[in-house]
Amino acid sequence: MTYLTDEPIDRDALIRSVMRGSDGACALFEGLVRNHHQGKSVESILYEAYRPMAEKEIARVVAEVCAASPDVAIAIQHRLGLLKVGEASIVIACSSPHRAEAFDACRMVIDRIKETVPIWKKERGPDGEEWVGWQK
Amino acid sequence: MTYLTDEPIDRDALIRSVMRGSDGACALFEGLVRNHHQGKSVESILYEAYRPMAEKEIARVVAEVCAASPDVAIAIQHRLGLLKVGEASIVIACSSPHRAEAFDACRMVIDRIKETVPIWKKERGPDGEEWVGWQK
Amino acid sequence: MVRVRLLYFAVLRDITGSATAEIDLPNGSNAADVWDRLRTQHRELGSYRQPPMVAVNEEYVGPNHILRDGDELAFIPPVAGG
Amino acid sequence: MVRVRLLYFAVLRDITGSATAEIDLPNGSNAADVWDRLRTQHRELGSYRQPPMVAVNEEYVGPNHILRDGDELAFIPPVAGG
Repeated sequence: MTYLTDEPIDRDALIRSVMRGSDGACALFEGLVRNHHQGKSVESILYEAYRPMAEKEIARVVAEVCAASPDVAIAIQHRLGLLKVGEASIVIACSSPHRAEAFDACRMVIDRIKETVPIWKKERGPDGEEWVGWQK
Repeated sequence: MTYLTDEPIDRDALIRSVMRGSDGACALFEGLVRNHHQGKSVESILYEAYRPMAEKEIARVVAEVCAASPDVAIAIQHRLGLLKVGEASIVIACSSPHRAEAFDACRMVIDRIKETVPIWKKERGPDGEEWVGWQK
Repeated sequence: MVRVRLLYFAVLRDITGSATAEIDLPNGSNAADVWDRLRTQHRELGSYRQPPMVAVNEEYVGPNHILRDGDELAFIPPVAGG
Repeated sequence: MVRVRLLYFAVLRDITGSATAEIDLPNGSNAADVWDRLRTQHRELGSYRQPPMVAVNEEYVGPNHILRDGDELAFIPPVAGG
Protein backbone atom coordinates (compact mmCIF):
# COMPACT_ATOMS: atom_id res chain seq x y z
CA MET A 1 0.00 0.00 0.00
CA THR A 2 1.11 3.54 -0.67
CA TYR A 3 -0.06 6.20 1.72
CA LEU A 4 0.82 9.16 -0.46
CA THR A 5 -1.19 10.24 -3.45
CA ASP A 6 -1.17 13.10 -5.94
CA GLU A 7 -4.89 12.79 -6.59
CA PRO A 8 -7.94 13.91 -4.62
CA ILE A 9 -8.55 11.38 -1.86
CA ASP A 10 -11.37 8.88 -2.34
CA ARG A 11 -12.93 8.89 1.11
CA ASP A 12 -15.51 6.23 0.34
CA ALA A 13 -12.92 3.80 -1.00
CA LEU A 14 -10.83 4.31 2.12
CA ILE A 15 -13.77 3.57 4.40
CA ARG A 16 -14.75 0.51 2.37
CA SER A 17 -11.21 -0.80 2.67
CA VAL A 18 -11.35 -0.94 6.48
CA MET A 19 -14.89 -2.21 7.00
CA ARG A 20 -15.30 -5.77 8.17
CA GLY A 21 -18.51 -7.49 9.24
CA SER A 22 -17.30 -7.51 12.82
CA ASP A 23 -17.01 -3.72 12.98
CA GLY A 24 -19.58 -1.67 14.82
CA ALA A 25 -17.80 1.66 14.46
CA CYS A 26 -15.82 3.64 11.97
CA ALA A 27 -14.06 6.86 12.94
CA LEU A 28 -12.80 9.10 10.19
CA PHE A 29 -10.55 12.11 10.27
CA GLU A 30 -10.06 14.57 7.44
CA GLY A 31 -7.51 17.33 7.46
CA LEU A 32 -8.68 20.23 5.33
CA VAL A 33 -6.99 23.24 3.80
CA ARG A 34 -8.47 26.16 5.68
CA ASN A 35 -8.70 29.76 4.59
CA HIS A 36 -6.58 31.23 7.38
CA HIS A 37 -3.60 30.40 9.56
CA GLN A 38 -2.14 32.49 12.37
CA GLY A 39 -4.07 35.55 11.29
CA LYS A 40 -3.15 35.27 7.62
CA SER A 41 -5.44 34.58 4.72
CA VAL A 42 -4.66 31.33 2.87
CA GLU A 43 -5.67 30.51 -0.71
CA SER A 44 -3.87 27.24 -1.31
CA ILE A 45 -1.25 24.95 0.18
CA LEU A 46 1.53 23.10 -1.59
CA TYR A 47 2.30 19.78 0.11
CA GLU A 48 5.66 18.13 -0.41
CA ALA A 49 7.18 14.97 1.05
CA TYR A 50 10.37 13.01 1.33
CA ARG A 51 8.35 10.30 -0.29
CA PRO A 52 10.03 6.97 0.52
CA MET A 53 10.75 8.05 4.08
CA ALA A 54 7.23 9.45 4.55
CA GLU A 55 5.78 6.13 3.40
CA LYS A 56 7.94 4.31 5.94
CA GLU A 57 7.09 6.70 8.75
CA ILE A 58 3.37 6.43 8.13
CA ALA A 59 3.70 2.65 8.05
CA ARG A 60 5.51 2.85 11.37
CA VAL A 61 2.69 4.92 12.89
CA VAL A 62 0.13 2.40 11.63
CA ALA A 63 2.14 -0.49 13.07
CA GLU A 64 2.45 1.22 16.45
CA VAL A 65 -1.24 2.07 16.70
CA CYS A 66 -2.29 -1.40 15.54
CA ALA A 67 -0.01 -2.92 18.18
CA ALA A 68 -1.74 -0.80 20.82
CA SER A 69 -5.23 -1.55 19.43
CA PRO A 70 -5.18 -4.92 17.69
CA ASP A 71 -8.90 -4.88 16.83
CA VAL A 72 -8.65 -1.70 14.75
CA ALA A 73 -8.24 -1.62 10.97
CA ILE A 74 -6.59 1.54 9.65
CA ALA A 75 -6.42 3.13 6.21
CA ILE A 76 -4.68 6.41 5.40
CA GLN A 77 -4.17 8.60 2.37
CA HIS A 78 -2.11 11.79 2.43
CA ARG A 79 -2.33 14.00 -0.59
CA LEU A 80 0.62 15.93 -2.04
CA GLY A 81 0.79 18.82 -4.50
CA LEU A 82 -1.25 22.00 -4.67
CA LEU A 83 -4.51 21.95 -2.70
CA LYS A 84 -7.20 24.61 -2.56
CA VAL A 85 -9.20 25.71 0.48
CA GLY A 86 -11.67 23.01 1.48
CA GLU A 87 -9.73 20.13 -0.07
CA ALA A 88 -8.62 17.21 2.10
CA SER A 89 -4.90 16.83 2.68
CA ILE A 90 -5.28 13.66 4.71
CA VAL A 91 -8.01 11.12 5.36
CA ILE A 92 -7.71 8.49 8.08
CA ALA A 93 -10.31 5.74 8.51
CA CYS A 94 -10.30 3.49 11.58
CA SER A 95 -12.84 0.73 12.05
CA SER A 96 -13.31 -1.42 15.10
CA PRO A 97 -15.90 -3.59 16.82
CA HIS A 98 -16.41 -0.76 19.36
CA ARG A 99 -16.23 2.99 19.00
CA ALA A 100 -13.76 3.92 21.75
CA GLU A 101 -10.92 2.06 20.05
CA ALA A 102 -11.78 3.50 16.65
CA PHE A 103 -11.78 7.08 17.97
CA ASP A 104 -8.60 6.60 19.99
CA ALA A 105 -6.76 5.02 17.09
CA CYS A 106 -7.83 7.74 14.67
CA ARG A 107 -6.65 10.46 16.98
CA MET A 108 -3.38 8.72 17.78
CA VAL A 109 -2.66 8.26 14.08
CA ILE A 110 -3.13 11.92 13.17
CA ASP A 111 -1.22 13.12 16.25
CA ARG A 112 1.76 10.93 15.42
CA ILE A 113 1.73 11.68 11.72
CA LYS A 114 1.95 15.37 12.51
CA GLU A 115 4.98 14.76 14.72
CA THR A 116 7.22 12.58 12.64
CA VAL A 117 6.31 12.17 8.98
CA PRO A 118 8.54 14.20 6.64
CA ILE A 119 5.86 16.21 4.88
CA TRP A 120 5.93 19.98 4.51
CA LYS A 121 3.48 22.61 3.44
CA LYS A 122 3.88 25.99 1.84
CA GLU A 123 0.94 28.28 2.39
CA ARG A 124 0.02 30.70 -0.37
CA GLY A 125 -2.11 33.78 0.13
CA PRO A 126 -2.44 37.42 -0.86
CA ASP A 127 0.58 38.24 1.34
CA GLY A 128 2.89 35.80 -0.43
CA GLU A 129 3.95 32.29 0.44
CA GLU A 130 5.66 30.67 3.39
CA TRP A 131 6.83 27.25 4.57
CA VAL A 132 4.84 26.46 7.71
CA GLY A 133 6.92 26.02 10.85
CA TRP A 134 10.07 27.72 9.56
CA GLN A 135 10.76 31.10 11.13
CA LYS A 136 12.53 33.53 8.89
CA MET B 1 -33.57 19.71 9.69
CA THR B 2 -34.66 16.17 10.37
CA TYR B 3 -32.13 13.84 11.95
CA LEU B 4 -34.02 10.63 11.24
CA THR B 5 -34.17 8.97 7.85
CA ASP B 6 -35.55 5.78 6.38
CA GLU B 7 -33.00 5.77 3.56
CA PRO B 8 -29.32 4.81 3.43
CA ILE B 9 -27.29 7.71 4.82
CA ASP B 10 -25.48 9.93 2.35
CA ARG B 11 -22.15 10.38 4.10
CA ASP B 12 -20.71 12.75 1.52
CA ALA B 13 -23.70 15.09 1.67
CA LEU B 14 -23.45 15.16 5.44
CA ILE B 15 -19.77 16.09 5.35
CA ARG B 16 -20.39 18.75 2.69
CA SER B 17 -23.09 20.28 4.86
CA VAL B 18 -20.68 20.99 7.73
CA MET B 19 -17.63 22.14 5.80
CA ARG B 20 -16.77 25.84 5.92
CA GLY B 21 -13.66 27.50 4.54
CA SER B 22 -12.46 28.16 8.07
CA ASP B 23 -12.39 24.45 8.94
CA GLY B 24 -9.12 22.57 9.15
CA ALA B 25 -10.57 19.34 10.46
CA CYS B 26 -13.56 17.09 10.03
CA ALA B 27 -14.19 14.16 12.36
CA LEU B 28 -16.74 11.59 11.31
CA PHE B 29 -18.33 8.74 13.21
CA GLU B 30 -20.30 5.91 11.66
CA GLY B 31 -22.17 3.33 13.67
CA LEU B 32 -22.38 0.08 11.74
CA VAL B 33 -24.49 -3.04 12.05
CA ARG B 34 -22.02 -5.70 13.07
CA ASN B 35 -22.31 -9.43 12.64
CA HIS B 36 -22.22 -10.31 16.32
CA HIS B 37 -23.31 -8.99 19.71
CA GLN B 38 -22.66 -10.53 23.10
CA GLY B 39 -21.61 -13.80 21.56
CA LYS B 40 -24.60 -14.08 19.24
CA SER B 41 -24.56 -13.98 15.47
CA VAL B 42 -26.47 -11.02 13.98
CA GLU B 43 -27.88 -10.81 10.46
CA SER B 44 -29.84 -7.59 10.57
CA ILE B 45 -31.15 -4.96 12.96
CA LEU B 46 -34.53 -3.26 12.99
CA TYR B 47 -34.28 0.32 14.25
CA GLU B 48 -37.34 2.05 15.62
CA ALA B 49 -37.84 5.48 17.19
CA TYR B 50 -40.33 7.62 19.03
CA ARG B 51 -39.83 9.94 16.11
CA PRO B 52 -40.83 13.43 17.24
CA MET B 53 -39.19 12.97 20.62
CA ALA B 54 -36.05 11.46 19.08
CA GLU B 55 -35.76 14.49 16.78
CA LYS B 56 -36.02 16.78 19.78
CA GLU B 57 -33.53 14.82 21.85
CA ILE B 58 -30.95 14.77 19.06
CA ALA B 59 -31.47 18.52 18.60
CA ARG B 60 -30.89 18.93 22.32
CA VAL B 61 -27.62 16.97 22.13
CA VAL B 62 -26.49 19.12 19.21
CA ALA B 63 -27.35 22.31 21.09
CA GLU B 64 -25.46 21.15 24.18
CA VAL B 65 -22.34 20.15 22.28
CA CYS B 66 -22.39 23.34 20.19
CA ALA B 67 -22.69 25.37 23.39
CA ALA B 68 -19.59 23.62 24.75
CA SER B 69 -17.70 23.94 21.43
CA PRO B 70 -18.99 27.00 19.58
CA ASP B 71 -16.55 26.61 16.68
CA VAL B 72 -17.84 23.18 15.70
CA ALA B 73 -20.47 22.53 13.01
CA ILE B 74 -22.39 19.29 13.47
CA ALA B 75 -24.53 17.19 11.13
CA ILE B 76 -26.24 13.93 12.06
CA GLN B 77 -28.37 11.34 10.36
CA HIS B 78 -29.79 8.32 12.13
CA ARG B 79 -31.35 5.65 9.99
CA LEU B 80 -34.46 3.69 10.94
CA GLY B 81 -35.91 0.47 9.58
CA LEU B 82 -34.24 -2.80 8.71
CA LEU B 83 -30.45 -2.62 8.26
CA LYS B 84 -28.11 -5.38 7.16
CA VAL B 85 -24.62 -6.10 8.49
CA GLY B 86 -22.19 -3.41 7.35
CA GLU B 87 -24.83 -0.71 6.87
CA ALA B 88 -24.53 2.55 8.79
CA SER B 89 -27.17 3.22 11.43
CA ILE B 90 -25.79 6.64 12.28
CA VAL B 91 -23.37 9.08 10.74
CA ILE B 92 -22.10 12.12 12.64
CA ALA B 93 -19.92 14.76 10.98
CA CYS B 94 -18.19 17.47 13.02
CA SER B 95 -16.03 20.12 11.42
CA SER B 96 -13.93 22.72 13.20
CA PRO B 97 -10.93 24.99 12.64
CA HIS B 98 -8.84 22.55 14.74
CA ARG B 99 -9.00 18.82 15.15
CA ALA B 100 -9.25 18.45 18.93
CA GLU B 101 -12.63 20.17 19.06
CA ALA B 102 -13.93 18.17 16.10
CA PHE B 103 -12.94 14.84 17.69
CA ASP B 104 -14.26 15.81 21.11
CA ALA B 105 -17.57 17.01 19.71
CA CYS B 106 -18.03 13.89 17.60
CA ARG B 107 -17.43 11.63 20.54
CA MET B 108 -19.64 13.65 22.87
CA VAL B 109 -22.48 13.56 20.35
CA ILE B 110 -22.45 9.79 19.91
CA ASP B 111 -22.05 9.18 23.66
CA ARG B 112 -25.04 11.38 24.49
CA ILE B 113 -27.21 10.07 21.69
CA LYS B 114 -26.71 6.56 23.02
CA GLU B 115 -27.80 7.68 26.47
CA THR B 116 -30.97 9.63 25.87
CA VAL B 117 -32.48 9.42 22.41
CA PRO B 118 -35.57 7.18 22.25
CA ILE B 119 -34.41 4.78 19.57
CA TRP B 120 -34.48 1.02 19.91
CA LYS B 121 -33.06 -1.89 18.01
CA LYS B 122 -34.17 -5.45 17.52
CA GLU B 123 -31.38 -7.78 16.53
CA ARG B 124 -32.18 -10.65 14.21
CA GLY B 125 -30.03 -13.71 13.79
CA PRO B 126 -30.17 -17.46 13.37
CA ASP B 127 -31.20 -17.78 17.05
CA GLY B 128 -34.22 -15.50 16.68
CA GLU B 129 -34.73 -11.86 17.48
CA GLU B 130 -34.39 -9.71 20.55
CA TRP B 131 -34.77 -6.08 21.63
CA VAL B 132 -31.34 -4.95 22.75
CA GLY B 133 -31.09 -3.90 26.39
CA TRP B 134 -34.28 -5.60 27.58
CA GLN B 135 -33.68 -8.63 29.75
CA LYS B 136 -36.31 -11.28 29.48
CA MET C 1 -60.71 11.76 35.81
CA VAL C 2 -58.02 12.41 33.27
CA ARG C 3 -57.70 10.77 29.86
CA VAL C 4 -54.16 10.01 28.74
CA ARG C 5 -52.85 8.74 25.43
CA LEU C 6 -50.36 5.95 26.02
CA LEU C 7 -47.69 5.07 23.41
CA TYR C 8 -45.99 1.70 23.30
CA PHE C 9 -42.63 1.30 21.59
CA ALA C 10 -40.27 -1.55 20.83
CA VAL C 11 -40.45 -4.37 23.39
CA LEU C 12 -43.46 -2.77 25.07
CA ARG C 13 -45.40 -2.75 21.83
CA ASP C 14 -44.53 -6.39 21.29
CA ILE C 15 -45.66 -7.26 24.83
CA THR C 16 -48.88 -5.27 24.82
CA GLY C 17 -49.70 -6.07 21.21
CA SER C 18 -50.62 -2.48 20.42
CA ALA C 19 -48.93 0.80 19.62
CA THR C 20 -51.29 3.19 21.42
CA ALA C 21 -54.04 3.18 24.00
CA GLU C 22 -56.39 5.73 25.55
CA ILE C 23 -56.65 5.26 29.30
CA ASP C 24 -58.73 6.98 31.97
CA LEU C 25 -57.10 7.62 35.34
CA PRO C 26 -58.17 9.11 38.67
CA ASN C 27 -57.08 12.72 39.17
CA GLY C 28 -53.59 12.91 40.63
CA SER C 29 -52.35 9.69 39.01
CA ASN C 30 -48.70 9.59 38.02
CA ALA C 31 -46.67 7.60 35.52
CA ALA C 32 -45.70 4.98 38.09
CA ASP C 33 -49.40 4.29 38.71
CA VAL C 34 -49.88 3.58 35.00
CA TRP C 35 -46.86 1.29 35.04
CA ASP C 36 -48.33 -0.66 37.97
CA ARG C 37 -51.52 -1.10 36.02
CA LEU C 38 -49.57 -2.38 33.00
CA ARG C 39 -47.73 -4.87 35.18
CA THR C 40 -50.98 -6.39 36.38
CA GLN C 41 -52.19 -6.72 32.78
CA HIS C 42 -49.00 -8.19 31.26
CA ARG C 43 -47.15 -10.80 33.24
CA GLU C 44 -43.97 -10.31 31.13
CA LEU C 45 -43.62 -7.00 32.98
CA GLY C 46 -44.17 -8.56 36.38
CA SER C 47 -40.53 -8.47 37.42
CA TYR C 48 -40.11 -4.82 36.40
CA ARG C 49 -41.23 -3.01 39.54
CA GLN C 50 -39.70 0.26 38.50
CA PRO C 51 -40.94 1.77 35.27
CA PRO C 52 -38.36 2.40 32.57
CA MET C 53 -37.74 6.04 31.71
CA VAL C 54 -40.91 8.05 31.29
CA ALA C 55 -41.76 10.70 28.70
CA VAL C 56 -44.78 12.99 28.85
CA ASN C 57 -45.53 15.08 25.79
CA GLU C 58 -42.15 14.13 24.28
CA GLU C 59 -40.08 15.21 27.29
CA TYR C 60 -38.45 13.04 29.92
CA VAL C 61 -40.09 13.34 33.34
CA GLY C 62 -39.74 11.52 36.65
CA PRO C 63 -41.97 8.54 37.48
CA ASN C 64 -43.94 10.62 39.97
CA HIS C 65 -44.92 13.20 37.38
CA ILE C 66 -48.66 13.89 37.77
CA LEU C 67 -50.59 13.27 34.56
CA ARG C 68 -53.04 15.78 33.16
CA ASP C 69 -55.93 15.39 30.81
CA GLY C 70 -54.74 15.07 27.23
CA ASP C 71 -51.16 14.12 28.08
CA GLU C 72 -49.23 11.79 25.82
CA LEU C 73 -47.41 9.26 27.97
CA ALA C 74 -44.66 6.92 26.78
CA PHE C 75 -42.58 4.44 28.71
CA ILE C 76 -39.11 4.40 27.18
CA PRO C 77 -37.46 0.97 27.28
CA PRO C 78 -33.64 1.00 27.45
CA VAL C 79 -32.57 3.07 24.47
CA ALA C 80 -30.20 1.57 21.92
CA GLY C 81 -29.69 4.24 19.28
CA GLY C 82 -26.44 5.06 17.57
CA MET D 1 37.00 10.60 2.58
CA VAL D 2 33.34 9.65 2.33
CA ARG D 3 30.94 10.74 -0.37
CA VAL D 4 27.38 11.49 0.79
CA ARG D 5 24.27 12.29 -1.17
CA LEU D 6 22.48 15.24 0.39
CA LEU D 7 18.75 15.84 -0.17
CA TYR D 8 17.14 19.26 0.26
CA PHE D 9 13.43 19.55 0.90
CA ALA D 10 10.95 22.36 1.30
CA VAL D 11 12.48 25.52 2.76
CA LEU D 12 15.98 24.08 2.47
CA ARG D 13 15.55 23.43 -1.23
CA ASP D 14 14.34 27.00 -1.67
CA ILE D 15 17.33 28.36 0.24
CA THR D 16 19.99 26.22 -1.42
CA GLY D 17 18.40 26.40 -4.84
CA SER D 18 18.84 22.69 -5.46
CA ALA D 19 17.19 19.41 -4.56
CA THR D 20 20.27 17.23 -4.21
CA ALA D 21 24.03 17.49 -3.88
CA GLU D 22 26.97 15.09 -3.71
CA ILE D 23 29.45 16.13 -1.04
CA ASP D 24 32.81 14.76 0.04
CA LEU D 25 33.60 14.74 3.75
CA PRO D 26 36.55 13.73 5.92
CA ASN D 27 36.20 10.32 7.54
CA GLY D 28 34.34 10.55 10.84
CA SER D 29 32.19 13.51 9.84
CA ASN D 30 28.72 13.65 11.27
CA ALA D 31 25.46 15.32 10.27
CA ALA D 32 26.12 18.36 12.46
CA ASP D 33 29.36 18.95 10.55
CA VAL D 34 27.46 19.03 7.29
CA TRP D 35 24.97 21.46 8.78
CA ASP D 36 27.81 23.77 9.86
CA ARG D 37 29.14 23.73 6.32
CA LEU D 38 25.67 24.62 4.96
CA ARG D 39 25.42 27.52 7.38
CA THR D 40 28.63 29.04 6.09
CA GLN D 41 27.37 28.74 2.51
CA HIS D 42 23.85 30.10 3.06
CA ARG D 43 23.44 33.07 5.33
CA GLU D 44 19.68 32.44 5.67
CA LEU D 45 20.71 29.48 7.84
CA GLY D 46 23.13 31.52 9.92
CA SER D 47 20.88 31.80 12.95
CA TYR D 48 20.13 28.06 12.99
CA ARG D 49 23.04 26.72 15.02
CA GLN D 50 21.38 23.39 15.66
CA PRO D 51 20.47 21.32 12.63
CA PRO D 52 16.80 20.41 12.23
CA MET D 53 15.96 16.71 12.51
CA VAL D 54 18.33 14.49 10.57
CA ALA D 55 17.58 11.42 8.46
CA VAL D 56 20.18 9.05 7.08
CA ASN D 57 19.03 6.46 4.58
CA GLU D 58 15.39 7.33 5.30
CA GLU D 59 15.64 6.84 9.08
CA TYR D 60 15.83 9.47 11.78
CA VAL D 61 19.22 9.64 13.48
CA GLY D 62 20.88 11.98 15.98
CA PRO D 63 22.98 14.94 14.81
CA ASN D 64 26.17 13.17 15.87
CA HIS D 65 25.52 10.18 13.65
CA ILE D 66 28.74 9.36 11.76
CA LEU D 67 28.27 9.36 8.02
CA ARG D 68 29.52 6.55 5.82
CA ASP D 69 30.36 6.43 2.19
CA GLY D 70 27.22 6.23 0.06
CA ASP D 71 24.85 7.47 2.75
CA GLU D 72 21.80 9.50 1.81
CA LEU D 73 21.51 12.44 4.20
CA ALA D 74 18.50 14.71 4.58
CA PHE D 75 17.87 17.57 6.96
CA ILE D 76 14.21 17.52 7.89
CA PRO D 77 12.79 21.01 8.44
CA PRO D 78 9.85 21.20 10.88
CA VAL D 79 7.29 18.76 9.54
CA ALA D 80 3.78 19.94 8.77
CA GLY D 81 1.93 16.93 7.43
CA GLY D 82 -1.64 15.99 8.18
